Amino acid sequence: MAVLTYLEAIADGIRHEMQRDPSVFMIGEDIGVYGGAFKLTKGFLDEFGPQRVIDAPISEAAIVGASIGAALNGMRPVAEMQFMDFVTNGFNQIVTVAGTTAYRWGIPVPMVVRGPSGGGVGANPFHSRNSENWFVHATGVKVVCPAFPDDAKGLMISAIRDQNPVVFYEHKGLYRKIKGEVPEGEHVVPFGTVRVVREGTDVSVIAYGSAVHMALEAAIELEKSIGLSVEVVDIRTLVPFDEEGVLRSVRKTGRVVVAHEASLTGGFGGEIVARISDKAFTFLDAPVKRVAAFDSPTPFAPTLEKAVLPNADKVAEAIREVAAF
Amino acid sequence: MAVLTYLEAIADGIRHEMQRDPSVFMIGEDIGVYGGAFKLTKGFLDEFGPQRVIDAPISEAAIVGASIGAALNGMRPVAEMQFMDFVTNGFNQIVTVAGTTAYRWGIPVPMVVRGPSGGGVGANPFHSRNSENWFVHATGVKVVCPAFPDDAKGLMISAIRDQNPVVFYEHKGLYRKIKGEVPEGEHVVPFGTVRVVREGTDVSVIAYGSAVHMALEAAIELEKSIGLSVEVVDIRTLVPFDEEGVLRSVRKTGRVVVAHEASLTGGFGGEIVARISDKAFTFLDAPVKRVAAFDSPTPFAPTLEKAVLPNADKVAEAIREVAAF
Amino acid sequence: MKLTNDIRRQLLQNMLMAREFDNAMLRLYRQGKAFGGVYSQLGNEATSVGSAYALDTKRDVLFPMHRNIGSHFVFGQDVDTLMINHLARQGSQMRGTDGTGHYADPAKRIYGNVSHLGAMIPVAAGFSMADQLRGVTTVSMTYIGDGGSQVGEVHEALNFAAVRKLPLILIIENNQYAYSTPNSMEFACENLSDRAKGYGMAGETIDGTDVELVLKTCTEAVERARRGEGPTMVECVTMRMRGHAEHDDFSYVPKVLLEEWKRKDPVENYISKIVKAKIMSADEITTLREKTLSDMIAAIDRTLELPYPEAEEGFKNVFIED
Amino acid sequence: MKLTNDIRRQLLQNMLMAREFDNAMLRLYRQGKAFGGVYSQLGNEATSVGSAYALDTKRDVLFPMHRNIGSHFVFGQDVDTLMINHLARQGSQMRGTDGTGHYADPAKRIYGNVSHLGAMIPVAAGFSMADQLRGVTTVSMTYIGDGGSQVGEVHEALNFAAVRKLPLILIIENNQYAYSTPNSMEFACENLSDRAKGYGMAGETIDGTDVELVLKTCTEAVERARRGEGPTMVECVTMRMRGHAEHDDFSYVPKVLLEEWKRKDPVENYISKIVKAKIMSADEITTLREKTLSDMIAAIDRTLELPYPEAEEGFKNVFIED
Ligand SMILES: Cc1ncc(C[n+]2csc(CCOP(=O)(O)OP(=O)(O)O)c2C)c(N)n1
Ligand SMILES: Cc1ncc(C[n+]2csc(CCOP(=O)(O)OP(=O)(O)O)c2C)c(N)n1
Ligand SMILES: [Mg+2]
Ligand SMILES: [Mg+2]
Repeated sequence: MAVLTYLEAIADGIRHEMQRDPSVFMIGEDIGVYGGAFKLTKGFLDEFGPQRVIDAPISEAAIVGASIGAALNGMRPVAEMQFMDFVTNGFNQIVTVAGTTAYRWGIPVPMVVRGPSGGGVGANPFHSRNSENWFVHATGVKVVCPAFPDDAKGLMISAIRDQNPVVFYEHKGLYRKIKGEVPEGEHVVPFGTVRVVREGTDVSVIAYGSAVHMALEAAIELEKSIGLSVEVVDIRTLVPFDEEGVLRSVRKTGRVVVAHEASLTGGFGGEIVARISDKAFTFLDAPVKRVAAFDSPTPFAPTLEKAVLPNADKVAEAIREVAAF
Repeated sequence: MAVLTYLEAIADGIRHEMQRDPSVFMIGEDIGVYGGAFKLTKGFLDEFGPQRVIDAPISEAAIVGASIGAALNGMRPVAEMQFMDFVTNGFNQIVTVAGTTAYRWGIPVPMVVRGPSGGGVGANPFHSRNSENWFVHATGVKVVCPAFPDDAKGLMISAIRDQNPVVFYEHKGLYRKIKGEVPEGEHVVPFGTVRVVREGTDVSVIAYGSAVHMALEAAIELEKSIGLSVEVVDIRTLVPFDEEGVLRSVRKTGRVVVAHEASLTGGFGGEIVARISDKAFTFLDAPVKRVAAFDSPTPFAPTLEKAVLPNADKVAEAIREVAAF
Repeated sequence: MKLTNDIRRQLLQNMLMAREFDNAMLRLYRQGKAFGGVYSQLGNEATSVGSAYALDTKRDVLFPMHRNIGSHFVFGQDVDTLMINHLARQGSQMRGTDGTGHYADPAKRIYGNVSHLGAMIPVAAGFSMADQLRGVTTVSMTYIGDGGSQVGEVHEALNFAAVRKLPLILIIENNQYAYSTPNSMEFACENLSDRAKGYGMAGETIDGTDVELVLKTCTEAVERARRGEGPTMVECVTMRMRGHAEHDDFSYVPKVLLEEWKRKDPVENYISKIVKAKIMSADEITTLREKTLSDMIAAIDRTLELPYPEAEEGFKNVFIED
Repeated sequence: MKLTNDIRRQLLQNMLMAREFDNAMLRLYRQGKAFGGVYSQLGNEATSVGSAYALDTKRDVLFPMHRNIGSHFVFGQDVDTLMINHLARQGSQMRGTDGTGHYADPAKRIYGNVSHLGAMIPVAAGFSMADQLRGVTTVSMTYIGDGGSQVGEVHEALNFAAVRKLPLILIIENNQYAYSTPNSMEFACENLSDRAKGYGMAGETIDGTDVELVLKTCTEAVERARRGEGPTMVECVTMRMRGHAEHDDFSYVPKVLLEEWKRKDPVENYISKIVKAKIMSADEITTLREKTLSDMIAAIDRTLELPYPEAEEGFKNVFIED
């Protein structure tokens, strides 16, 4: 197995599918000659040609809409939002058209909308948003937020093979920071199963995306400092959601922290808590705490950004709190 | 006090503000000569003239964007989405521009985006959406979902006077169905306070919009049939959220159902449950149950629509469940 | 395409079907049996029929809008299927999840609209693009109104199609009103087809009540598309002869305007032409017309006897799982 | 507006400020001290300065984009304020919540952009509309690129402005590239100003490296707007002489193209003209230039000494409560 960055692993997953299946193509802004704003598609144009690596005009609605049309006509488009923030311009296409087509027509719309999301890298309010719960709440759209290179590859392959529209959130802060062993060639990670990335018995942290790394850091810290055994569950896919996988951990520890980088209010964390508090009520020994960003845009200056976003310390604090309850 | 329909009460609130404050104007599609798709603005053009009741081209992004610009320049626009579903076309303007301006610039953007939402009237998937939680999770946007005529008027007046962008969800199913006494003239209902619409001691139902009426119907039914005392709390404004108002009821009853018409997963119900389960954990005698629409678009045929949407029976069933726990 | 008398008869027949579909739906509405909107396309028959007729129904693909009943018929949609879909009864291809003209029938190469105006134009472009990537030319024809033309997605889609030289044909149905909003409050250009140049595509404004002219213009557009010369915009000028939907009394439309346009009735005028040219006799046409209406009504009656789809359909197919 | 030598000197001075702002930022970038993007506007000085100069800075309002540093200077923005905002230091009008050119300074009648291309055009239109409703004519000037022009909101805003005859001026900065994407892959029309007719507005394509021509054309647009004749679109043809931002080596741009455009350098050419016309001497200009650059660097140095805003600012002002 090769050690790849999170970014390389995603590229590897897409490349694998493009080699395997001629109906897969990419479309986005500056993904061809330039290789993408983060160079994720570097070399793709040379390998697959301009018919399969399509540089589109700056038109997110057209990019998503044309992908839907191509999907209706038997292709499997992978559309890039240069930053996930710009998905707001293609929002109507995803929620109104893509998300309702299976239900209304019974016709598959196999397509992926992917791109870099998230903050912590000193971008600005328009290059840092974590908007996954918008699509969770859209109905008819699958939502994926990988945290590790192997998952990123395996979930990307599943996303491309899925018969439904998938919004695939890559975290730009993980792109080059997170490396890991990634199986070469075929590597499918099915949707809808959590990954217990660290076993533990005292407290469960349920997280996804960048928050999984915050949770791991906190878990290691707390084990060292106070001997706490923290289980970290990476839910990986928000839609479909592996409720049983989460409950399994909750039943074991009885104490839970839910963490995500997206802002708190109206986020997916609430959904997770609601499921836990409905289905594992009698197992809970403490209130479920959430750790998430403050309810504001993601600010630009590093001082503010650090204050507003969640991090390992904040997760650790919440873990201590539920452990002490 | 006059008895007005929910629709008349909203119109009354807007009219009151337009009479009082020359900086208030309306903009939307077919709101002038035609008086709006639901005739909510009937008579407005005659009373206020075409400079204050602006018929715009079919351009939700331009309508919202121009409203933002006018708000930056001292006006208080009230923008209509002919159906709230079409807010997806103005989505970027609301979340990217309106919702971030106070934070970034410290300049007020006093504007209201309003329109008919919700299902149950045999419309179709594109004329029935309940999308309030998208804006709850946008940050920087207030979100209002009135259930009664007096609140609808009083909250509309508060919305227009607010210094911030407000998305105001009117429920089209309530427009003519719900009547009630509405104070004439000045009537301000402040944001951020729940309304206990029925006192009770056994179970609390926390709801908003059309679900408040489902809850009331269920409460009356259950009192009659099994003598259960159900408290119904109408949260009225999702942002700002009166957490303490909700917790007060929860601490009293210890048993809670959360209800909304929007689809379940990723909805605001999760947020409510998360707050309750964090802040009132020790008061809970039963798991919190949610009642909401099935996670699908709202279907067209009455058989399907009825099955998919929540109703009083489904709320009653959930109440029985938590009462029996 | 040479205009034979056989083609002329087919054009007329399709227009009559569109017209009588309208009459049948109106009757239903008046009986209080229709739900959802009843969107008349009175006055629009020549535009729908003439445009769709320019396509090859076996190779090309249709993305109709809410007033394009005529186009469905040209693409061979049968009346019962259409009615069942429209009224969301058991057997609907949408299983009750949606109704009116929102259905898709891939076998007939018809992909219906969503309510959000303009949203299907990029989708139509993408459908053609898929075949373009395969080296096949599939013309997509779609429609937008004088009002819907202002939606941002229309712009993105047209520019996209022009850059990629997609075989997309956009018929702009300028029927003077968008709900209650007249042209003068929707746009400030002279003709909506003035926008074609700004995309680098062909564009023309024509009389949308003249079915043969519509057919001719669209045939040229199809030929251009097949030659790989990209998209075309055809603005068909017509008049919406009834309210936006049947609940609308359209009192905002000046009576004189309606009278003026009544003289340009696409169906009546074409009948006169056909009769004058002795292609069909007035009697033959009357018979055809009556039969068409009674077929429509019979289909409605059959449809109304069908129950709505089972409630459980509402819980299926949010996702397609294989 | 009669072009006096005084005006010419001011045009040059503002262009030099824009140019040296760039040079100063570049230096900063190379020192690894800049964060966020550094978007050079090299080659764009004449467009920014000439366009903004056509406005009345006391009455009109500016909605600049990411390469319009020159416009800020024309509107009297001082270098320190700009730098502090740009680099998000304490004292920034945005309190660290945002940076680069995203600030607003209502006293100076400048409202900055958001990253989402095209999103501020409807906002600029609405700003003018508010005054139009009050019976006052406030011209809004805003900008978009050859790439950003394809965004749907641009279409909606322009149509809206044309219908309501709003005094909006849109400068299309066609600098040949949108990030790595050349004009040929962004649009298929000849000139982007070909779109003006489709909105029923005035439009022109001009050499965007000629500051006096830009000023003249925009002055006419302002006059038209003040006469109540509605919006204008001015396409200024220039070249983006550096990468999209400084991390971009722009190897996708053919070297010959850069050489060709180097000959059209708006600043150097204007200097030659000014010197030739004996309005200023070469020495005077060199002195001015050096002073401008050193002022910029001094402002940067002062700014870099400032701390970032306090963390607690991040928790304020999500809403404005009165
Ligand atoms: C994006 C969007 N905004 C608003 C509406 C509501 N609406 C439905 S039809 C209509 C008028 C359409 O006018 P036009 O495009 O001219 O078509 P016509 O009905 O005249 O054929 C409006 C405003 C919509 N369906 N979609
Ligand atoms: C809606 C949207 N999509 C994508 C981007 C990412 N992006 C930022 S600048 C840029 C290129 C802009 O090109 P152009 O409009 O020509 O302006 P220029 O930078 O050349 O001046 C892109 C694609 C964005 N900011 N907004
Ligand atoms: Mg129309
Ligand atoms: Mg450019």
